[in-house]
Amino acid sequence: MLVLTILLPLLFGGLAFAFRSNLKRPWLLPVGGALHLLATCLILLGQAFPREGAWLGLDPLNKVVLGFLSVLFFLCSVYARGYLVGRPQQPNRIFIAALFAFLGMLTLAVEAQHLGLMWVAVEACTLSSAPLLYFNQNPRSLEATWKYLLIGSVGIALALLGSYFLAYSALHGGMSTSLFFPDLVREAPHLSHPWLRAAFILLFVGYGTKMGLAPMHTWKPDAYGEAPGLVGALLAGGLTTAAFLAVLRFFQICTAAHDVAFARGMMVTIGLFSMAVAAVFMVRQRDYKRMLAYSSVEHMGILVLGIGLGGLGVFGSLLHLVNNGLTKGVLFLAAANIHRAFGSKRVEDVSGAIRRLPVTGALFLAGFFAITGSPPFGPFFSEFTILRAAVVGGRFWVAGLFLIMLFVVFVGMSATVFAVVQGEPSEKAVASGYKDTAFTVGPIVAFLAIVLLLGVYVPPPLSQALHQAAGFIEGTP
Amino acid sequence: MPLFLLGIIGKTKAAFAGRVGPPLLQPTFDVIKLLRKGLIFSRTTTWVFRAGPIVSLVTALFAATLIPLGTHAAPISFEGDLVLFAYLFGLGRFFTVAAALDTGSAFEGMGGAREVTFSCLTEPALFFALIVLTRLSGSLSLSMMIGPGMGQAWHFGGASLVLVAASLFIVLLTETCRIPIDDPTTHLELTMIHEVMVLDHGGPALGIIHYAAALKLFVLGAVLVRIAVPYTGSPWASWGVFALGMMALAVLIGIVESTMARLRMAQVPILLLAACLLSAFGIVLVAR
Amino acid sequence: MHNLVGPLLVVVLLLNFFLLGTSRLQGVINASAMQGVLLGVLTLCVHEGLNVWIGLITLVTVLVKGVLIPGMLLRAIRDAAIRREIEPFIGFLPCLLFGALGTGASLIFARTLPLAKEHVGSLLVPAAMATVWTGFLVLTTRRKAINQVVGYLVLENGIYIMGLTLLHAMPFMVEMGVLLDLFVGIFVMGIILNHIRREFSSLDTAHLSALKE
Amino acid sequence: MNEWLVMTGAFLAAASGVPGLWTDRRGTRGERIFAALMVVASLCGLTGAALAVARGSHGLDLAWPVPGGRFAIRLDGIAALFVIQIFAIAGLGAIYGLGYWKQSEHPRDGRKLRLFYGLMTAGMALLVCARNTMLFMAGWEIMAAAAFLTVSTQDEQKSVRDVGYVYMAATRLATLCLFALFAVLFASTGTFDFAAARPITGGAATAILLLSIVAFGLKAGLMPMHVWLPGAHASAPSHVSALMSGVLIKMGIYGFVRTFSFFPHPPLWWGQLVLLLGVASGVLGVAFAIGQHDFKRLLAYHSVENIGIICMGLGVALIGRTLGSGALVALGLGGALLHTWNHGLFKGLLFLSAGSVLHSTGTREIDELGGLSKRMPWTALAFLVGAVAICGLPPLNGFVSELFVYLGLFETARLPQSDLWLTGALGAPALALIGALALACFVKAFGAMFLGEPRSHRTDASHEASPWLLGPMAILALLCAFIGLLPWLVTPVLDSAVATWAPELASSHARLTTLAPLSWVSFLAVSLAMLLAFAALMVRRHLHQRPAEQAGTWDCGYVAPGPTMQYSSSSFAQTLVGIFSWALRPKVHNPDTRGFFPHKDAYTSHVDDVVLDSVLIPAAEFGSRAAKRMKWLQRGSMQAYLLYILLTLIVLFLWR
Repeated sequence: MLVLTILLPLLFGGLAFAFRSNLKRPWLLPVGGALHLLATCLILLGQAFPREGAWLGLDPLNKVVLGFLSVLFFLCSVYARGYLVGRPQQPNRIFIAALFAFLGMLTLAVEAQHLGLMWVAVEACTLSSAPLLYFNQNPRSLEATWKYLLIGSVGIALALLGSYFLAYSALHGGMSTSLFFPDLVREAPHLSHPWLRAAFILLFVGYGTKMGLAPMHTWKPDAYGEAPGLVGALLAGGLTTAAFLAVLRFFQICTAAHDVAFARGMMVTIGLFSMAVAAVFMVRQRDYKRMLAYSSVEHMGILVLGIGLGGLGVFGSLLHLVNNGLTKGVLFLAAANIHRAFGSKRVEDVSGAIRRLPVTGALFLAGFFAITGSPPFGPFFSEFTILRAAVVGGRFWVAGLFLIMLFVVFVGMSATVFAVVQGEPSEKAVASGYKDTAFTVGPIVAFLAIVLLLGVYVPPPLSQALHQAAGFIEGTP
Repeated sequence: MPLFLLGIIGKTKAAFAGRVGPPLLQPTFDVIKLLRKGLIFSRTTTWVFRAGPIVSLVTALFAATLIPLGTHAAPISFEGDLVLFAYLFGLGRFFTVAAALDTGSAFEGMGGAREVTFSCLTEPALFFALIVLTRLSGSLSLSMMIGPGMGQAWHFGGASLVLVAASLFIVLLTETCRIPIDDPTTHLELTMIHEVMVLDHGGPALGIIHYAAALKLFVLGAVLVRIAVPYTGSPWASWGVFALGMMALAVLIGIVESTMARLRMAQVPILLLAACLLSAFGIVLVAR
Repeated sequence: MHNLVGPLLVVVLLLNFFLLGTSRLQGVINASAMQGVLLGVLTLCVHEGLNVWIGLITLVTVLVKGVLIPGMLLRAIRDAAIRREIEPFIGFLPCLLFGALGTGASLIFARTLPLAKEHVGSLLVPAAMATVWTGFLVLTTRRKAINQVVGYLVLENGIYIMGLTLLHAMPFMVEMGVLLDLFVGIFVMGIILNHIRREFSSLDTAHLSALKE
Repeated sequence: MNEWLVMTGAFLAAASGVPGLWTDRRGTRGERIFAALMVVASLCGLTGAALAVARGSHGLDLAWPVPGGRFAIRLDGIAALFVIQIFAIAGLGAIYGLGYWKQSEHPRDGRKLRLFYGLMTAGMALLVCARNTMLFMAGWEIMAAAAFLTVSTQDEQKSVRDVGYVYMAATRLATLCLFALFAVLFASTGTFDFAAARPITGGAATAILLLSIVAFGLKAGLMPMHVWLPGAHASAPSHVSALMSGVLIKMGIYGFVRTFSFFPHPPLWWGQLVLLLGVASGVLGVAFAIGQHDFKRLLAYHSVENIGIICMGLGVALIGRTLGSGALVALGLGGALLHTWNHGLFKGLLFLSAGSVLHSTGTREIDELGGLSKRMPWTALAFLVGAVAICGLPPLNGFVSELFVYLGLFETARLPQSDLWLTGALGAPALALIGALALACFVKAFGAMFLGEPRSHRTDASHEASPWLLGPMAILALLCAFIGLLPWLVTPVLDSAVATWAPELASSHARLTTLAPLSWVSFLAVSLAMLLAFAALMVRRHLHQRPAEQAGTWDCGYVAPGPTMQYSSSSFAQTLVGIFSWALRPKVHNPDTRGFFPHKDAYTSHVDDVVLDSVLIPAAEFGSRAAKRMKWLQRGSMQAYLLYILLTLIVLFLWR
């Protein structure tokens, strides 16, 4: 059953090549996404749990992530159909095929229970997303793709080295060197600690590069800035999530090995540092898509910060994983619509979005309030939970810095967002042909609806699953 | 009685000038004469202009009912009437100045501006004084504060009471527009405060205003006299003492008016600040 | 056969220095190719007792690292008609110095890590470190995009050496997956390089700094 | 039951703007529906609150499956008091909006405005009733965001955008301080429930005090943190200004009251600190107000002043709670709460009448107006009532609440501890100063706007406002008079609120009804009013018998008197601005007009907001410049990027 969720997208990717018409082909996306979502739901309801040594398998952790990713991709695919139909002149065969390949590899990375297999999958994600970035085929997107690819590959290479270190620590522990996660967690106390620490550092930096933690975030603004909005949404919500999942797995091993203090320290530091860098670069940011990229950096920082704080923070961080991903969906897709209507992503040329595109503009504004942690949107609760974890844990300096960063980010981000949303649109923008359609707006509304729902009502099954996942990571089920 | 005080002041000034001066009841005659005259209004004005004199008179009357004459408690007295006492004058001021502005004349606007500006400094001084009295008498009612208890008050905080009396005297001079703050008898509009505000009032309106002003002088004077002359004997004797005290006050004002020159407007705030500081210092003395 | 490991690794290290020192792109690529071949041989030497899988891994390694990728890169520079690297950001001599320092450091660092008994005294771990370090140096100092691909390649080589220490641990298909990914990765890079050459008619990274704050 | 009523009101208010979104752009149906729904909502809310006051409230506690959330609602004395205020002003404002912000006149932003007006009301109602911090935060932020969107209704004007931005930044700072506050509260009590806040002491208590002062002070516009207030109140549509100044900033006061209620034994310096903040806010607020030329900004600064008075009352109450003196608590808190009501009423009244002036003349410049009382007498009367009330003069409501605060201050002056009573002793004169300054300011405003002769042609087209505008004003004016004349009718509400605030003192029979001379005040107020009315009648009859002759104003023999010769608002305020120039830093242009033929020139003085324009904006500029300097880190060179990764690795390895 699990294999299905991986093969299905690949199959559709093949179909994309078979299709001739550039206009009909996009229909594949919603269909494929829906089927994937369906399969996922069946699996999650069926509660398939891993057999010993299975290459693929579900555990409390990736169960949550899988469901989230499937929803994310489905909504993005619906949007993608509207987007691609809106740009008929642009050939989209490779694009669609790559999207499906990306989905397949992402699912593999999430479901993989083996160290090496997961690495292979994540690397494959990176490669399959390269054509997505290059969709616009102009020099800028070319440069972005090149940077994304090289930095990402270096990071992933470091992750590979880390995996080898981990394997070696197992080898040195002199035990059966199976690299399946359940075994590693079980045998963790016997791992050799020096190797383990070295491995964690390498893995944290490596997968951190894919997550886009500062200072390994440098590819992010370029990539998100130049890629189509839905690709931004998929990377910010999907690829980063997969990488974060990887980090979590190794964190889990460290916890099981009772050698986690150093990892926590690193995560708190890097987390705060990422927030600080994001804050600095969001002040006076004139390009609203790059601004979103930095916001993504900030929230990756919040995620690892929550994990580093431990206890309540882990739960908060997992909740934030979902909230952030969905809210990013709202922002990136809305930004894409605005970009289409105004033909520019510079604040100087864009104003009065809410007058030019009432629905999209309103959604963009709402998404902004959501991502900056305004109640009653979902992200508020996750961020507040993380803050609580800091205060309850007596980490007042962390809490204070956290709040200061949030304030600076808000001040910086709001200036840009308000400049985009308020005011009078230019004649050029009014003249431009783009209009909101059900396909380009519906998914955004759905995203926002979910985010709002998570703010006013977290379904008990979900919160239960999150608690399980948190316990699973902390080794206290 | 209030207008009689004005008469005394006039007499004193005349005496200093070596003149016989008008009879003691002259101000009263003036008011009566004015009341008989007909009204005249500026075309610019509205009902606010007519309301000015009335409100100032009514408020002054109310304030008068809160004042103990000698050891006799005031007709109306309750815990906290001192606030009402102060704010009634505020109400009067509001409408007097509004009426002045209603004429749209530059002079009267100027007068109003000066009036409210200086009152901003007299009010704190007044309340500093009231705080001292509260502290000494342990009461929030004028009749208690400056009533029978004054004797012990002098016994406890004589020094601060002296300061309070001094500052209240300045307040009195300001509120009633006397030299050295204001010159009620000048004819140069630019140097007036109160008089210039009522330039456009004539006939009965003017009479009412004169009477209200005199009443204000009387009321404030009464407070001051009670503080300065804390005689607590038999009611009737104290009444007499009080009356004498009032006359003495009038004489004193007359002396000040005839011996001092009017201050430059710019210097007035400094004088009033001094009054505030005096009574504030009074507080410090009591606090010790 | 096992006693060949040491000398071979020494050769790998020397190749690192050559990579850092030389300016001719062809030489750089050839050196990386030779490293690839050496790695293949190393695989045989490290693993005592031949079996078909090891043979296959060796073959693929030599093929990918020693023939395919270098061939691609050579074609790339022939199309781009560039011969040599212009002066790197910090100059060749400092590069060499840093490389030497790094190699020394990695020897020391490897000491701090407890080794399994079969690797005690073996050069594998330090060599891996040193090669990774070299890869990083090339990546961060060279100006030509193609050179950065080579740097990445060297980085991978270092990691491969590390991988040799747990030839038994790593299942066969993962090894293959790794190699495949590496190959596809470089392949995609090659495609991008090709686009870059057409867009900017040069492979100098100076052209690739339009996106910035 | 009554909770349900209030929640229904909140829901209706939130939904009131929604139907309008689908109605015709120029049609009137949308606004009619909105006003109707808002009125119904207000009635629901008011009845609910009234029932709660009468019969008490046993609360509502439903599960709310979000982390730490419970849907816990309780209408205790304090909450009910604020709910009444919210719904009263909001409902009247909605009616006023029918005439003031017609959809036909504002087709672009009318719907937006109404939608968020309703949401703001709902948010406030929610946060006041909430007994769970999460619920409180939800209400708080809904209110804040909706307020931002209403303030920036006319976002096509840059000035409005800037104002909105400042407001949003300020309110976000407040929200983040609330995050911290509630986190600390959770850490020290282990619950998110307000009711179950067990005594907090030590560092946590101090932290909570300081955080609440920043958070709620920002919302309430306490002096150093008032920066957002003048601009926002000035640029918002007037009924929104009325709602914000009358109610929204009171949410900060509510926050103070609620937070302080957690502490049965606050340290003495808490009360003194709050009192001093109140004094500073009051004096400086009114001082800034005197310097203004824009009458809406002037009113806004008076909000700062009145918040100061309220905080003085709170300070007295805190001191009283420290000393366990029920009288002080009752007088201080009662005064503070009654003044929140009164300020809501008369400031609402003032903003509404100011709005109708703005609506008919199209200018906010005081010195362009004049003589309006002839063209719009009812508006003038409304403004006059508001002005007398806000100066705290009898016989209107302002006097009553200020009397309570005065009594509280004098009570402290009566206390034996000589070190303690000084605070109160200094408070009373400060309050007197505030009162006198307010009087000066409002005489100036009323006189310059409504009296005298028109100063410009702005007033030519002016006309009396429509009944939609006058109706709400009339109701507010009547309420002002009502509380002023019959205060003993509202004191039970205050007493119940005081009892909820300090339950441990509820036994000590300190009731406002017994502490304050309400019967006397009421008697005197009524008789004063009647006497004035009587005198007015007399005058009328006298004029009837002997009609007064008309003449020109006495011009001292000047040949060509003209309207421009009138005392302008800036010249009226000149001396006072001079006295306070140490704080106001006015920009004065005083031309030198000596010589025989001086050139044409004018005296002007402008008072900008010192804190915002001289402190915060430069600081922000500096910060953004520093950030700009950091940006060279991301200058597009791949090699540098890879170097960052390498360095990170090295650092982490060394750290290990």
